[in-house]
Amino acid sequence: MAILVDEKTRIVVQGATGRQGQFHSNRMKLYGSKIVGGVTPGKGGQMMGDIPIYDTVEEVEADASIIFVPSRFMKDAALEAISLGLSPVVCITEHVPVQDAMFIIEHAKEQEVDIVGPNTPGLISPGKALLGILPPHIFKEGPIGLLSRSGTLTYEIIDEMTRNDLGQTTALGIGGDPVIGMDFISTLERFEQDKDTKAIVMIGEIGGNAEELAAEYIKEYITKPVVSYIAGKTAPPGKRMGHAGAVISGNTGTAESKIKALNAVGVPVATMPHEVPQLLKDLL
Amino acid sequence: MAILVDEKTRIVVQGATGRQGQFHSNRMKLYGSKIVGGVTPGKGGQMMGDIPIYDTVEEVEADASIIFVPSRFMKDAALEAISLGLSPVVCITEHVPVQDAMFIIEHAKEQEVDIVGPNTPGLISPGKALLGILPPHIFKEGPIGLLSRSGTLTYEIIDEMTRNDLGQTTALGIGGDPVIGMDFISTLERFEQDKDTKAIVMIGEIGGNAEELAAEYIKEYITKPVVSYIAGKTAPPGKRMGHAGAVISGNTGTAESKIKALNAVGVPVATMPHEVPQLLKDLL
Amino acid sequence: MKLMEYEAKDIFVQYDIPTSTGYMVENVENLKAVLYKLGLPVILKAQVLVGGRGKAGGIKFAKTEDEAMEMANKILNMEIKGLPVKKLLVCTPSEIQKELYVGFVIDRNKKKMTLLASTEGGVDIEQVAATSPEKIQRVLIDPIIGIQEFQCRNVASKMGYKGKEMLSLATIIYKLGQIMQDKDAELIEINPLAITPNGFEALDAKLVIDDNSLFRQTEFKEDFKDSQEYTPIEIKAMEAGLAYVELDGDVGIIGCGAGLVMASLDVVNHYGGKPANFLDIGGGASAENMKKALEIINLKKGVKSIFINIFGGITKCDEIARGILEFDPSVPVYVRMMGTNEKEARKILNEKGYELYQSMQEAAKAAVKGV
Amino acid sequence: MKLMEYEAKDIFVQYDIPTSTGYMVENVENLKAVLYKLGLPVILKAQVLVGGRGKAGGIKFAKTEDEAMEMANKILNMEIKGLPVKKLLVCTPSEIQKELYVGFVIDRNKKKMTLLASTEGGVDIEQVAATSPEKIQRVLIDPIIGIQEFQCRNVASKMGYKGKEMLSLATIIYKLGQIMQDKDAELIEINPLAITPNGFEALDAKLVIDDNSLFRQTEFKEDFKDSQEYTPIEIKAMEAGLAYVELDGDVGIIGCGAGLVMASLDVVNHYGGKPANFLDIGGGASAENMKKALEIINLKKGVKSIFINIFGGITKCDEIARGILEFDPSVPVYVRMMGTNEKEARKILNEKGYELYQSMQEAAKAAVKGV
Repeated sequence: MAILVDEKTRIVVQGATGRQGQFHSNRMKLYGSKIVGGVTPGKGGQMMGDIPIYDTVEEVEADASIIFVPSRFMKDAALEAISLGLSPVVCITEHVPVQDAMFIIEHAKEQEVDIVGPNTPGLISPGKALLGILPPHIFKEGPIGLLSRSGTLTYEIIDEMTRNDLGQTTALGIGGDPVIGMDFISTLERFEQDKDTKAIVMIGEIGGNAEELAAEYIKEYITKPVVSYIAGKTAPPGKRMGHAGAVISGNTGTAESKIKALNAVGVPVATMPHEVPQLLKDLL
Repeated sequence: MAILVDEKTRIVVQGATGRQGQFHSNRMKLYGSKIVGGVTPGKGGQMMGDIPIYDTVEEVEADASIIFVPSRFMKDAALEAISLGLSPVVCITEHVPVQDAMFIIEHAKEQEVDIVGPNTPGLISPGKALLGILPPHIFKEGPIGLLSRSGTLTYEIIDEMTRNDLGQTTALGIGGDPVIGMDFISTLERFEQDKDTKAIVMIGEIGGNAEELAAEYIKEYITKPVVSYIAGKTAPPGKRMGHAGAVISGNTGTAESKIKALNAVGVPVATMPHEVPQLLKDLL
Repeated sequence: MKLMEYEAKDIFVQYDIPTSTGYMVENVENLKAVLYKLGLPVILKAQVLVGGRGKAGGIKFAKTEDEAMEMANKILNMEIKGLPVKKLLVCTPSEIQKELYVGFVIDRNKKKMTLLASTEGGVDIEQVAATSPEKIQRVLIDPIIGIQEFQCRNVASKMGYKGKEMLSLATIIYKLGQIMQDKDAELIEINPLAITPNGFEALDAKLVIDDNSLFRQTEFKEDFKDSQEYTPIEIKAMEAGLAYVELDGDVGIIGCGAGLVMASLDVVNHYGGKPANFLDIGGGASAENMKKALEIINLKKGVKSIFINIFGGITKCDEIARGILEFDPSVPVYVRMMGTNEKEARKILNEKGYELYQSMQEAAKAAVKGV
Repeated sequence: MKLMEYEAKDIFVQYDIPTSTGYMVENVENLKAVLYKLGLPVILKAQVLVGGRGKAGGIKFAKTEDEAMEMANKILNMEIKGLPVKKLLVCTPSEIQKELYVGFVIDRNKKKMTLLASTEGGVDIEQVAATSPEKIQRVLIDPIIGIQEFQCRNVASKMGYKGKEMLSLATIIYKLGQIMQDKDAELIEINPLAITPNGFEALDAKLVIDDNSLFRQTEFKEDFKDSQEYTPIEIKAMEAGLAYVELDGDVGIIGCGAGLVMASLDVVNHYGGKPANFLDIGGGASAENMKKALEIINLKKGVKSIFINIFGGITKCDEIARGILEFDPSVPVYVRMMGTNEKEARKILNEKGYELYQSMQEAAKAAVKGV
C-alpha cells in the first residue's frame, strides 16, 4: 500500500507540452505511472510521444492531476481539476501568489479534494507511481513514509535511507511555500492510516510553526515511530532562505523551537541529514 | 406546530431603527414575536421602546433574523446573520441586485441557513409569531399552510379563508423577485413535514416556471391536498407586472402554462381569489 | 434596463470583444463623416429596444453614398412596433461564414448565472431551446466564485473548435461573463457571434442591466430615462415611484400590491372588461401616492371607468380615500376597500358620492358595466 | 516586497484611510517648499525598510525651519542598520490621545488571511501577542468570499467603540482589508492607528506585497529593484534568477535546492565553520547558472573557501561541473557531487584538479579546514 497514488491512479498532466511538463510527463510514464493524457489549451489533438494531448481536462478520464502551468495560470488550472473532483491535484508550479493558493486550497477543501503544493516536487509511491519531479531511481519500496518541505534535501536523505535498505511506502514533498494544501498534519494522518507504513520521516525547516503543530498532533494521534530533520539552524532572522516559507519572523519559525517541540514529544531529530537512517534503525 | 418560526424563536431585527424597521419591530413584538434586539450599526446602546439596539448581530442571542436595511446594505447584513447561523433570515428589503441575492442564497445554502426573500412580506405562524410585515389581524390559527409570491393578494385570500374558518399553520411570502431563497419546492417540503398542516394553498403568478416545477414536485412528494391561484392571466408578454419576477418572456412564464401544469397533477386552480376557500373545503 | 446595440458594443470594445467596426449616428448629416471613415458598402441598423427590426425594415444594406443617405433618412423617420427610431448604427458588413450564439442569463430556479452557447446562432435562441435543446450548452456559474476561464474553454471546445480558434472563442465567452458580473447584468447575448475570415465577430449585442444595481452601476444611471423601453406615461409613473404598465383596454385599474393588481386585471377580464393598465401603488401607500396614481391614469386616452382595489393590510383605507378625493378624473370611479380603517374610508368617500364595494368581484363587475 | 512608509501611505490615501498630512523629500532643498505647505512644527521620519529607526535617531521633531533643515540634513546622511537613508517623510505632528493596532497577515496554518486588531497599539504587536494574547482580536477571512464589512464592525465594536467612532474604525479596517486583497499583500499594518481630536489617523504604515503577484500588480514592478530590502549582491543574484542571502562568515556555499543549501550551512556550522552566504541555484540548474553563482560569491568580500553541494536528481552533475570550470574564483573550491551523471562530472573536474567528495559532511569539513 501507499498513500494518495498507486499503480492504478489515472493521471492527467496539465501544462503537459511545456519544457518541464514534457520532460516529466515522459519520465513519470517511463516510471510506470498511468499517464492517461496531457492538457494544454489550444494544443488538443496532438500526440506527445504516446501521450495524447487535450484542450480540456474534462476530455480525459483521470483520477488525479499534476500541474506544470506558469504561475499566473495555476489558479484556473487547479480549479479546472477540482471541478472534476480529481484528487490529489499536485501543483508543481512555484511562485504562485499566496491569494491564489489560499483560494484553491479553500475551494478544494469544500470539494473534498487533496491539493499537494504549490511549489512541491510532488510525490512518489516507489514501485507504483511517480506523480512529481523527484528522481525516481534513488527511491525503493519499503516501510517508511516520508514527508518534507524541501526537494533536494529529501533526495539527500532518501538516498541515505535507500543505501541503508530503508525503502519507502510514499515520499511526499508538501512544498516550500507558506500556504500549502496537504501539510504535515494531514499527511501524517494518511501515513498513520496506511497499513504498510511502519515509520515516518518528517523533514522540516525554518519558518512558521507547522513543525510545532505537527509535534502536538504526533503526540495525540500518531502511534508509529517518527524521525525528523530540521534545516536552517544557522539561518538569520528576516531573510527568505530560498523557499518563500523559509523565513524566521521575530521569534517564530526558528529551528531551535521546532527541534525542541519534536524532542518534547519523543521524536528524535537528526543533527545532520546522514544520521536519519541510524535514528530510524534505532526505533524500528 | 408551524414551519420555520414559533413562539420560542428569538428574533433580531436588522435595520431596526429606520422608519419601516421601527414600525414593524414594535408590531411584531406586539403580536407576541420574541424580538430580542434590534441592530443598527452606529446606534448600539440605545433603547427603542423596550427593544435594545445593538451595533452588531453578534451581540444578540438570537435564532432568526429579519432584515429591513436599504438594498445596498442587504448583502452585508445577510452575510452577518448567516455567519452566526441564524435561520431563517427574512429579507424584507426590495430592489436587491440579483447578483447579491444569488451570492447570499448560495452562501446560505453552504451554511445550511434558510433565506426568505428578498422582497418578501415575510411569514407568520398565527398565534405564535410574526416575522414579517403581514397584517396579523386577518390571520387565524388553523390547519392550512399557505405560500405565495405576492403580498396583498395573499392578504386578500387569507381574509377569505379566515372568514370561512380556514385558519393557517404558517403563511409565507416567498417573495416577488426572480431569485429567492425559500421557494415553492423547499416550502412545500416543510409543509409536508409539518404534522399540523392538513392542506396547502399555493399562490403563484406569471414569470419563470417555478409553479410548473412545483407541480412536478407535488406529484412526486406531496401527499396533502394543494389548492392554487395564479395571478396575471391577462398580463402582456415582456412587461414587468410590479414584481421584478412577474414577467412573461417569450412563451415561458404564462399563467396558462402554470394552471395547466397544476391541473395536470390534480391541483385545482381558482379562477378568482375568493374561490380558494370553497376549493379547500371540497378537498378537506 | 435594456441597452441599445451600440451601447452594448461600446462595452464589448472596452472588454476587447471583437465587434464589427461601426458608429452611431442620430441624423443624416453625421452619416457623411461616418461613411468617409468606414468606406462602402455599409449596413444601417435601427437602434430600437424591440426585436424584429430586420423584418420591419430597420436593417438595410447600402452600396453607395446616395443609397446610404436615402435609407438612413427612411429608417430615422420610421417607427418600429410603435417606437420611433432616433439612432442608427452604421457598420461595415462582415463576411459571415457561420453564426454562433453565446450569452449569459439568470437561471431563476438554479439561482445562478448560466452560460448558454450554441452553434445554432443568428436565430431565436428560445426557438432552438424549444425544438433542439441538445444544441444548447448550459453551464451554471457559482455566484461566489464567479465565471472561470476553464469553463469557457470547456464550452468552446464542445462547440467543436480547436487550437487558436478555441482559445479566442473561450476568451470571448469569458469576457462576456465578466461583463455580466462587473456590470450587474441580467442578460448578455451575442447573437450572432459570426465567424468571419478575420476571426470571431460580435454582429449584434444584447445587454440588460439589473435596475436594482443602478446605485452602484452609476455609468448607466443617466441613460435610464432616455431609454426607449418605457412609454412616456410609464416613465411618469416610474418617477412617481409607481409600477405602471400600459395596456390597450378601457378599464383603468389601480391597486396596492402587484399580485392584487394582477388579480384585479384578471377579474375585470373575467367579467368581460378590458384593462387599460396595471398600476400598483404598493403596500402602505399614502394619499399622495393615490392622487398621483389617478393623475397618471388620467393621462391615458380611452379610459372609460376606473377600478380602485385596496386591501388594507399595512395600507390604511382612510389615507387612500383622502387621496382619491384629491383628484377628480373625468370618468366614473369604482372603489373596493377592505381592511385597516375601512369604516373611516367608507365615511369619507360616501360623503362625496363614491360607490364603495367590499367584494373585489362586485366592484370589478360594476367597473366593467360602467364603461 | 516591502514598501516604504510614504509609499504605503500613498495607497492609504487612495483608499480614503485617514493619514497625517505629509510629503516625501529626497534632499534638504525640497524641504523648504514642504515646510511652506505644512507649516511648523513637523516630524521628520527616515524612510528605511528596517524597524527601530526611532531608536536609531531616524525620527525627529522640529519646531523651527532651521531646526528642520539641520535635522533633515543629519538624517539624510545617516545609515540605519547599514541602510543609507535616502528619503524623508515630513509630516505635521498629530495630537495623539490613544494608539491602536490594526493589520492583516497570512495565517500559514489556517491558510487564510487574518485580521488582527488590538487596543494596545504603538508597540511591537508580536510582543503583545506573546505576553497578552487576549488583547489581540483575530478574525479569519474566507479566501473565496473575502473581507466583509460586518466582520470589521464586529472587531471595531469589540475594541470598545460606539456610534460614529465605531463606524469610522470599521471602515478603516475594511479598507485595509481591501488593500490587502486588491494589492496582493502579504502583510498590511497600521501601527499605531492614533486617535486624535480629528478622529482616527494612520501614523505609520507597513505594506508588504507578495513578490509572486508582481505579474499582475504591475504598479509595483518598477519599485522592485530600487527597494532597500536587498543588498547589491542580493539584487545581482535575483537578476540572475538565483536565491542568495548574505551572511557574515567566510565559507561560501552553493547548492541546489533551498533545503539542501540550508542543511549545508548547518553542516558547515556544525564543523565550526561560518557560512558567508546562502546560494541556491535551484533544481535542474544549467552550467550557466553555476557559473553565475560563482561570480556572485566572488563579489562578496572575506570569502576564504567555497563549498559546492550538488545532489543530482533533476540536476545533472556533469552540467554543473562544466559550469564550475567556466569561472575561476581566487579561493579553494570543495565540491560534493552525487547522483545523475556523477561519473562524467568527476572526470571533468578531476582533470582540472578539483577535489571531489561524495559525502556532504566530508566536503563541509574540508571547506571549513580550507579557510
